[in-house]
Amino acid sequence: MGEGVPRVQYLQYVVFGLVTGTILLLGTVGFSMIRRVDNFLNIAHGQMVALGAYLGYLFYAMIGLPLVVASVLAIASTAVLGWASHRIVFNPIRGHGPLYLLFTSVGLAYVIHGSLEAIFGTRPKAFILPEPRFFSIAGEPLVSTVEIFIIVVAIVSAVALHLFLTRTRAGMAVRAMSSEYDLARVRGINTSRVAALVWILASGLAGLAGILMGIQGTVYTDMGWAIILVILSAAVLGGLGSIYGVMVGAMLIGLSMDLSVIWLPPAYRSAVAFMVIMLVLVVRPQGIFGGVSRG
Amino acid sequence: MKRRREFNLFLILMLVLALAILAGCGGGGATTTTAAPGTETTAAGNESTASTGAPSGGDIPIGILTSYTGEMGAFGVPWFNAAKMAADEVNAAGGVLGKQIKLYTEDDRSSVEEGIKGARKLIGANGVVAIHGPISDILLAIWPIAKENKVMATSPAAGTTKLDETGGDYEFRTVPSDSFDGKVAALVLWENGYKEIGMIYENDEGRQSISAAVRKEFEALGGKIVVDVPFTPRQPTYSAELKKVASANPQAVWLGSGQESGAVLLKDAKQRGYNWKWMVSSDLAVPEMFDLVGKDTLEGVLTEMPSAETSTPEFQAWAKRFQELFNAEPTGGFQSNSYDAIIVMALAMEKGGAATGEAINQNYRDVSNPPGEKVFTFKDGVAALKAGKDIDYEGVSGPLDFDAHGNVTGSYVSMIGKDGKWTQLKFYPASTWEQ
Amino acid sequence: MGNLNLGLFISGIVTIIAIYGILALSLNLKFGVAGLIDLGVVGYFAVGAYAFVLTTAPPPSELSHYSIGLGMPLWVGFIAAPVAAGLFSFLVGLPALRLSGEYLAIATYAAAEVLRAVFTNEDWLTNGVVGFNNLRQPFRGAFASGDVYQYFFMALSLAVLFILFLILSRLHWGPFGRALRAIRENEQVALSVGKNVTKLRIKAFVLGGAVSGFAAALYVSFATLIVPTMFVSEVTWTVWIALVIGGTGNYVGALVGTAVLVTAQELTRFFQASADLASVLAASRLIAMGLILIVIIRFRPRGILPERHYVDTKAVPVAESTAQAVSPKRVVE
Amino acid sequence: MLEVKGVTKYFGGLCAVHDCTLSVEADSITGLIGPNGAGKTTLFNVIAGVYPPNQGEVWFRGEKISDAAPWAIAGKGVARTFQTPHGFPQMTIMENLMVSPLRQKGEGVFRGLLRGARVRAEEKAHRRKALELLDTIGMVDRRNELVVNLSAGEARMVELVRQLMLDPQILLLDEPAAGINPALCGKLLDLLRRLRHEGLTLLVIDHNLSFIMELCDTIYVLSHGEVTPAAVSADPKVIEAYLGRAA
Repeated sequence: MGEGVPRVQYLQYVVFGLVTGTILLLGTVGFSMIRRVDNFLNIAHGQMVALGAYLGYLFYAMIGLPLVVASVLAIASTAVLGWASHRIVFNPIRGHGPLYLLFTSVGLAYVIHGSLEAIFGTRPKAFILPEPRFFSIAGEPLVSTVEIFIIVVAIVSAVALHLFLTRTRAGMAVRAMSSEYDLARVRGINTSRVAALVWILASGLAGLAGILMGIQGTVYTDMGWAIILVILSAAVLGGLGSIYGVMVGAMLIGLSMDLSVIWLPPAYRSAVAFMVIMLVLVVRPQGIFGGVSRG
Repeated sequence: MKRRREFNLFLILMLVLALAILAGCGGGGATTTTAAPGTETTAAGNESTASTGAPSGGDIPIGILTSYTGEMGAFGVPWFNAAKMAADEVNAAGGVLGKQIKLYTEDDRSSVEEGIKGARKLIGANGVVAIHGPISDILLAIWPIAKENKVMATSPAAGTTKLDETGGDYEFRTVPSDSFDGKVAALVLWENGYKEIGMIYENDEGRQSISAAVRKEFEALGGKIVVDVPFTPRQPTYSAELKKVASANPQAVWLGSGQESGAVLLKDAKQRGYNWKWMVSSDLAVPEMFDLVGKDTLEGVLTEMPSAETSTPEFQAWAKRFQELFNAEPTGGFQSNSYDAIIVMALAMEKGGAATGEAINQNYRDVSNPPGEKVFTFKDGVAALKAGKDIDYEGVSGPLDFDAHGNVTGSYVSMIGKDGKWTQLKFYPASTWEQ
Repeated sequence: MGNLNLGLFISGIVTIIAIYGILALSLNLKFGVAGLIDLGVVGYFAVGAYAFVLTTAPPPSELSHYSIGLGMPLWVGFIAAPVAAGLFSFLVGLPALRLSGEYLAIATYAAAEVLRAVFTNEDWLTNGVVGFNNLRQPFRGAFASGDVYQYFFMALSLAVLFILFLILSRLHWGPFGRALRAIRENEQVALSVGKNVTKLRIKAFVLGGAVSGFAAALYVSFATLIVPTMFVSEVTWTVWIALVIGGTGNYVGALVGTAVLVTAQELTRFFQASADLASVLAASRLIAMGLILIVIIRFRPRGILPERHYVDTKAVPVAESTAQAVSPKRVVE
Repeated sequence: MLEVKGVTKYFGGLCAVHDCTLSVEADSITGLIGPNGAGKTTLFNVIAGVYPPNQGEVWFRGEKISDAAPWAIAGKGVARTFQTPHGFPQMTIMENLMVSPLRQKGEGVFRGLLRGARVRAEEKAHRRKALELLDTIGMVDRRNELVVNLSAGEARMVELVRQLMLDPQILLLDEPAAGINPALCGKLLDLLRRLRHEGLTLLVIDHNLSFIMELCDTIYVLSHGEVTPAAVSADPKVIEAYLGRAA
């Protein structure tokens, strides 16, 4: 350790930011896809992250499956539950307008949160992984295997999502629907099937984000509320509906939160995300990369 | 006009509320005997003692107001269980003044507002003589209501320094004030040979007052605080905060936090390869921490907590009973403190000859402070009292000697993580803190 | 054997209903009437509460961290709370009200969260996480018995609620409320009839904020202490859920929703059965709250008491009424 | 009275209105016709201040209004109706009308609360006027119906009288006859003519040729974002020629 080279220290904060950002990215992309396709802010999306983390814990730590198998199962179950929430809870009230959908999602968030507490109890949980190794530069531990794992998984998922969206018919239908709902319908895209696909994808990604959060830290019942706030910030920064915009937004939020510690008291770390969005909303309401008009 | 209809609706609403209140007042003096079926306290069984019906004739209602959900949600059940164990033992020994203790419980959701509502419900609808269980902020909020209604308010864990000089009247706590906790932590660190430490702690009331005490005491001992980092609870990662600590290069690091954040932080540190000597606050001195972060991470980690000497036969006997009842480690997590609070209450009522909050308030010092015959269980205490002797209850969380403000000067143990368990390192009797 | 005192329990619930009712009134003005999606309810509430405490708390002692404590009479606090809450609303509203819909929602949410971080971390202002306790209560000295005082405080809260209800209702049916509803209904058309939409929105926003300041003053007096954890976003959601259940756009509905929600939550206390299940039941309260919200929106989206419409029943001058003979038949599209 | 000088408006890369110049004389009824998508409504929105023009200016009674906010332009006496007459859907017809008058004193928080004599007098006067206007379209008895429940034609009539509550000097009408049945259409024509005689200037958009020609003194043709440079007299043949050429 010792008094390291300052530049290396900065680099380390960048690594932290990348980890925070990539996990956030997975959570935010799905959030903004749902926002585009069903046109509302899905507050329950944060609970999908928590759900993924708890299911991962269930399969990995409680049942004892290998991590990869447990993760796949958890992601799949989260995806199915997300789809079910779309079918059972949100679809029937589509006509009520975005605000009622938003409040329904708040209701759903409470239901999921309460269910997690009832089933798993209020004690925090954690994934116990083999001891990680870390790589050092100039004597400073720069990045650990766990962190590399998280970043790689997140980037691979993001690239896979990109390929899916650009190279497959279903993916292109999703994109078409995200950008022009009515147009997509006119062009004969089966909007309800595409919407279902979006919910499955979004919830699955949220589940993955939850597992990664669990691997990195602990799994606790309030994590859904904590993460949705940061997801909102990242989504706004990237311009709510633009899929690639929010990816960049998530990375920027992650970096700004972790880099802020250099200058600000760490206690303000989470507030930094909100200061960023307030600034963005005041200066450029459509987000940095969004082409969406405000309102 | 519609406006008038709205107004009428408003009046009806107010009227309904008023009627509800009148009904409430009317019912105030009545003694109803509709206890919820199947929830009676039984001395032997493992059955629950919580109930929310009205008190039945011969029972002494005591309220357990604690956090089953929210930030402190992890503590509610253990505290309740420990209190229940105490109540069961009291009842098995013939009860207090021939009456059985009956526990009613409410969730305060770790929130001041819910705490107030829960306390009002316990006092108003259950007629409890004492409320036990809340953390500092909530204890402070319910204390005036309790005092007004001659109901004792106690806590197994409210360490707030705000009560150091003000509590004592219808308020006592079986945990020493945070200022002691900090003293112990500083002393343990110093005695283990660390001269330059870093501090990292959650930015909340409890940890802040402990950290202030650590700082003050450690510097008084001649040590140096090289870095001081408060952090926001419930973040997914604390890498950046740890980096701050690392750049100051401390010999050891004191961590004050709850389980969630503490686990994230310890794991993060491990992942980053920071092999500091850790000393963690007593919130983390629970067996569950080993499940959370793995036993390797906690190997050699120091902690301290208020406790009686754990090697005594009395403590061992209690620990065994606890283990049998709940299949859980009795140490840590303020379970012993919760147990003791109920025993002191029962003894105080026995001594006062009345099952009331007033009796508890007047006698809790008498039964737990010297002089008097040292007793370790309720049964022995009652026997001694009946024999006309003065008693001094020695609890499982310490000697339980209360000052004028309801504070205990606790005895402590320092512990170290070893092979997936917290093991006692050294016992610090209460006399350590005199002067 | 303790004495039952159901009045204590019930007066507590009613006081909480009154305090949250005021918040619901405030939100109904902002959202139900003016259509502004404000997810920062707890922010103005917190500002009002701290303003009340800082104006009335005694000057700081050596041990405390805060630097302001004006030690003024409580009535000053009751003025300072709404003024400060209104002022903060203005500061938030000025930039945020340029945004609409969900962007406004996110901006206000963010403002409240940043504010809580500030209240938690800036010891010099708020005494940080330690906060203040042992706060004075209004007119406490006039009552020998705390039991009687509970009823007085409840009555005081209800009185404040009632006065604010009258004020807001009167505004609602007058030109001010009409203009706000018009903006909510159609911003473009409201602009075309010369309404300065931004200015009216800011007025509603500030007035709503000030109203919640009264709730804040009562709240901290009721709790007799203040700590930043009292001002978490759950307060915002509770008020929103109460309003959606009760009926947006209807002030009575807002109060009914609050009463229903709080009472339902308190009634669940009596369903508790056993200790091992206590935490499960505590969690199921969250589930119940969520389900109520989902079900209400699904089957009764306008709430228990939907918005009412102004009905003009005054006599029409004779000259006009004769004209109905020539009124056209209803034209079918 | 109203001068549009070289107004150009782009949306993204699309030019909706190109270098449009026209003037509306006081006390006249001026028509603006053109096929769908010709930019008529965009031009209206530019005049009403909804969109600022990319180029050019709009002047009203010797005052430049193209940089003012829509509500301020309405306040100067320029009223407009909308192509889709939603109005304030969840408010009654009466309230739709009562909301309109400019600079209501009761819109202040304190005056609205106290409702002193002046506010009451103002309300009374507005109500009287609203009833009169409703009478002219024969809807006095239906004044407590919600606007959302009206048929398209009724809504259009309400839209018109709602804007008349503003006491405007010029009224821009966006397809006032669309969706109105022939019987009502005659009534509408009578009303518009009467309004002109009472001193109101009108600028009317419609693609219903016969309606425009029956009503207007002067007609402009707008096609593909460009307005014909000069006013054309209301000669059917000329119009047809123009439209034929444009189409």
